[in-house]
Amino acid sequence: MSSILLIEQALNGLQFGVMLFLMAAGLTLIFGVMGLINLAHGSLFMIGAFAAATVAAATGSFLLALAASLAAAAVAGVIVEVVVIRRLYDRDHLDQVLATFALILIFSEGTRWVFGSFPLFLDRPDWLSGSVMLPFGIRYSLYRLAIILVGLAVAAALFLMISRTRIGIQIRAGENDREMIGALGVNISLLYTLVFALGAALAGFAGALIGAIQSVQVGMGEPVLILAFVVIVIGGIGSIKGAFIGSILVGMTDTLGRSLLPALFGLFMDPAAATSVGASLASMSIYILMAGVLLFRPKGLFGGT
Amino acid sequence: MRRETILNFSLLGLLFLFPLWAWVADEPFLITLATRAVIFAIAGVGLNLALGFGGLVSFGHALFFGLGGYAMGILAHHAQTYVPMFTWPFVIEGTTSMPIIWLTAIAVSALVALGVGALSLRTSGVYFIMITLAFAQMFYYFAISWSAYGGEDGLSIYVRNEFPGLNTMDPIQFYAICYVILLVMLFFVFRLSRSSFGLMLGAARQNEDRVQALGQVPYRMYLTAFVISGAITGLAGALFADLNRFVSPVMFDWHTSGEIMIFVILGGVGRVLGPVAGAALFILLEHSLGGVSDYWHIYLGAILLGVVLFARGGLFGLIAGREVAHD
Amino acid sequence: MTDPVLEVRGVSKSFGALIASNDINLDLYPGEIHALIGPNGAGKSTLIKQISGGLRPDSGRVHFAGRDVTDLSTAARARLGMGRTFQISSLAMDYTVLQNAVLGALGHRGDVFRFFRPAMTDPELLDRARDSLETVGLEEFHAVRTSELSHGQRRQLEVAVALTLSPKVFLMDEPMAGLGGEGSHRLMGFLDGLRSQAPILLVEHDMDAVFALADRISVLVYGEIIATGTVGEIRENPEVRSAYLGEEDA
Amino acid sequence: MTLKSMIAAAAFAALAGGAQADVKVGMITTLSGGGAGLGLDVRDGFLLALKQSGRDDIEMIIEDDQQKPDVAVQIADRMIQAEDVDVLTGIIWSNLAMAVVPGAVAQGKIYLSPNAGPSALAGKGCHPNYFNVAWQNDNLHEAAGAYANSAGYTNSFILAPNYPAGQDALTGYKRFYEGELSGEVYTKLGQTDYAAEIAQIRASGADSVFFFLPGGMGISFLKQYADSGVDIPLIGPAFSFDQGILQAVGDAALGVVNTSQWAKDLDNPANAAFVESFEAEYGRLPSLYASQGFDTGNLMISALDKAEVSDVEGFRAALKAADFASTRGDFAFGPNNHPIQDIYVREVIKEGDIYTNKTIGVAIENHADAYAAECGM
Repeated sequence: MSSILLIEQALNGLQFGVMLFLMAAGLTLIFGVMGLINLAHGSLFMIGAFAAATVAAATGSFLLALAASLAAAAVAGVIVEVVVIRRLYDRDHLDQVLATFALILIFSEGTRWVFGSFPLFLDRPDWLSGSVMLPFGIRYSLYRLAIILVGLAVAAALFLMISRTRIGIQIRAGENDREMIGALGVNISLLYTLVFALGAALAGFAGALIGAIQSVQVGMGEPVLILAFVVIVIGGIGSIKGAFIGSILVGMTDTLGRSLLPALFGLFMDPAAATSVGASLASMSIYILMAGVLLFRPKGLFGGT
Repeated sequence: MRRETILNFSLLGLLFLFPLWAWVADEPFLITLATRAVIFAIAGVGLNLALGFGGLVSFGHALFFGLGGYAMGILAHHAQTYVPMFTWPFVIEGTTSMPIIWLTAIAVSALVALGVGALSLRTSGVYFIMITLAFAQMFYYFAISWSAYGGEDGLSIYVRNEFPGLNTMDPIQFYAICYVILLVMLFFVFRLSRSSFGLMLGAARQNEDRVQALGQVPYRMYLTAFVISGAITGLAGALFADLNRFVSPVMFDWHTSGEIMIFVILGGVGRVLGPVAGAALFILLEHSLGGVSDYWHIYLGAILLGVVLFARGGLFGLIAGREVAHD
Repeated sequence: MTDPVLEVRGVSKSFGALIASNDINLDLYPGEIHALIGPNGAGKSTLIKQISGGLRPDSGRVHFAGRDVTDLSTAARARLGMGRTFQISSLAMDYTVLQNAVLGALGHRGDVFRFFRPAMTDPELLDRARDSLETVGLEEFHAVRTSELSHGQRRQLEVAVALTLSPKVFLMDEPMAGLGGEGSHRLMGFLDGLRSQAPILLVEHDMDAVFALADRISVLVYGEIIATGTVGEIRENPEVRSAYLGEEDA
Repeated sequence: MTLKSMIAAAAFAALAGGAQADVKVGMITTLSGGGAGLGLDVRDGFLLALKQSGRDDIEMIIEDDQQKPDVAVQIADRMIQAEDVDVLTGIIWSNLAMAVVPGAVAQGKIYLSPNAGPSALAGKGCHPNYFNVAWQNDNLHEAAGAYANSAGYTNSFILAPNYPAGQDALTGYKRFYEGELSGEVYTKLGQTDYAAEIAQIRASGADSVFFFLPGGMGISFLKQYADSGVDIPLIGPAFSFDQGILQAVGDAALGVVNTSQWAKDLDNPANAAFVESFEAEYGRLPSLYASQGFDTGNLMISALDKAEVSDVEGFRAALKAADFASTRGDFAFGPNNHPIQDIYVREVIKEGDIYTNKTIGVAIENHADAYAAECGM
């Protein structure tokens, strides 16, 4: 494999990772602050994509579509938080898993009820189509490059928000000691709703960005959800930094695994078998990575001791 | 008699009488439906041991359900095609004998549960939930791409396996087998919950420090419970595959894990017969809601949500009240 | 003179810049009650955890019943005969009083991996459990769910569970905490008799109780033992008075 | 047993009041979840055929299999045991067909497949009661291979998901394709990101790309492929260019060549009437799956016109004759009850605002499947 292809694959892995981060950041924030495990996070991803597709079809503007995805997912997040999630904070994880599993059923089938059973159309805007030349003669999709940059910008903004702003201080306080923020006079209920809405908006935003180069369909959030869980478990639940490192690790492992493993097996097996075995192993690679990390650090890379 | 005891016996009585009635009324499909409920109940009884008694929230029990299914599928497949499974270092032939298949399913599931549990139990809480999910996904993707045994298409066996002295293709006889197995498993779990091990496992769930101060190691208690739990769910998987005469990677899917969990919670966590009530209720819901609307998942979701939010303790909690400490 | 049952030799432990235990030496002889006192944050709980196995010391060794147990787990030390009661009640709250006591008897007998025979009808376990409940005076509450017990009753039950283990030593972390006057008094009377069964390392805030019960007292301040001696010696020790009792009197 | 038969007799006497339809048809198809679009089209096509026949003696029982094999088996059991249907049909997915069909035909039911055609049921597992009205799974891929030859491609890059249908797809393509392979890749089933594969394609120097990625996977791949700027021509089976999903792919699909046994613009009277009436009835353009459902319905009706369904031999012979006006033009069954038919080459175009396919030629004429010889029927 040529080095140019390898660099391109690494970029692809980075892009995949950055996208996963948008999902994982919300999940990990929600867990860190509220102690809630939210399986319905994938549904918010889906809602973002559907909102974007609808608005894009009506207005033709990609930026409006992105704004709609943020808004729709945040609103859905607020509604879900107020109606359901709020009652789950002091429950055990089992109740949370089950209730949010029920939410997935409702969201998925409800979306199908409203939008029908066929995938929707959502495309990248013309001004982001085509590819660009990067140094060393690497040709790369402009849209994917944009996703990487936007994702990194969002990550940076999140770090800044958490380390510098008032709400960030409250979030950090909430992660350390839930009773303390009450004592500080913070409106906990409002803070929780805000954090949930923020997480939801990030997921919806990711859904819209990815929806433009994927199929916008019911159930699109589930594979991403499971990957995002793998990410935050690897990174350490509750840690934004962990979510970032975990995302990049998972993105790289998955992408490079898919492209390198079959070639690797090809060195000592016949090509058809190598393709199949390599692909099988590649599809399991991130789970193996996760098991490996937990073996040595049962609380993830940045999950404390 | 306590209300929970009454509920227990009515449930078992219902599961005895209903198929009998269906048989008399010549409604074989209702028997099949009841068989499904009973098999799901066995899977739930298995999970309940880890989840209810040990407090281990496994989101990966589909792994054992699937392993049991594939134990059956692979053995029967080899028996039907007359191709031995191994020829080296010694010959292992397939089989269509249910008891042998069950033992294999139990052994394989227990072995995998030992490995998976040994790793997963190093973690706890959400990490445990997620790592068990991840292990099940690993097997799911493996099963999909394992073309020797059908991959995603799964494996069909055309006739049910054999049980000495019974015609397993007759719905009521196959039901009888499953029902008896359910009773045996319930009895076993009932005794276990009251045994030395059960008492200490429950203590570990409530307070690990206490168990350590008594000279016991919670990890070992958990691992043992996880292995037994996996083995029972594996047995249910073998029965389920025999019911459908078919096995596929869907049995490994994470939705399956979720469903087994639903049986346990719908019925009542930590009650010996909770999963039985839960599975029966689930089948009933699936069957009646499916006719209402194409979008019946919405209603199923809403009902589930209602149970979690407002009816803690599931069906048992609703009817029999808070669990009474037993001695 | 007989050998000590429990010896702590040069144990140190720090958390970052905070030195929780600094070269601590402590021993416990058969038949005695050795009290460990000190102001809040002096490192008493940290020391108890290092003795019982919950924390590993950075340096130093712990010897128990004639062997070095520094590398053993909590469970292994418990099996060797370290009976422990916790500062915050550490019982199986959903179980009845009797079940908790039977749990202790089961831990003592050690055959936990039995899956079929009901534990709560095993006469050997029941006898042992009932005996210890009787000793602490909880027998009439045997069928009550532990979460429904009063605070003092839970402390009694903690002691009862420790008793079922027939330990070689008792490590008791503030057994009097939260007890009313009568409760403390009753427990004191009981502990007084207990020392003949096995020596007690007693961590306690209640000075009256300590001075009434203890054969020897060690005073822990900022992770260091500043004095060890009989009740009289400690009362007279000027260092202790200034560091500890002075504050207490004020 | 006497008690049972007495009570049963009483129950039957009570139930037998209502008039019974002459023919009962059980349709098991996917009506909920992500794959529901295909099931809905098959159902609607089938029902349209029934409606146009004007027969009122056919009772339809339609159930949703949720795309789960165990649910499909459960429904099949009910239809066979409780409803006593005469004919079963409707299954979309190969894995569900493998779960249901062998048991159903073994119990003496007729099964008409409107979509899935796993090789096991075409070869060793063939059965006189099993009729496939769509294609054997390999057919469209084989046609794609044949097309690649005729288009002069000599260096193909091929990819499919790592599961049996995907492996069959690549095997099918290679069976007819005569050139070199510059790469062969299996992707994860349900994969949504193809950046890594597209990078490999770009680097491979291939002159053509054959891909089989059904459902959402195909949409994702096509959009990302168009976005990447790689301009190696694509060939695929019709599944990723179906009327239902083309609108979701949009411009990214324009000009892509795909193989299909049916197209909206096939020039025969049955097809013209079908397209028009389907659009009138349901307000959308028919898809490949709708045409298959429609043909399945018409095949069944043609056989019912000739023979009673209770006359198993006669009914099977009538089915085998395939004496109906297929939307694909000529249609006949081979020895293993699988179709012998022309497979066309289509190209994706835009008609007004609607993306659709235009027939540009024939890939293979009178194509039969590769497994017929293994069938011992």
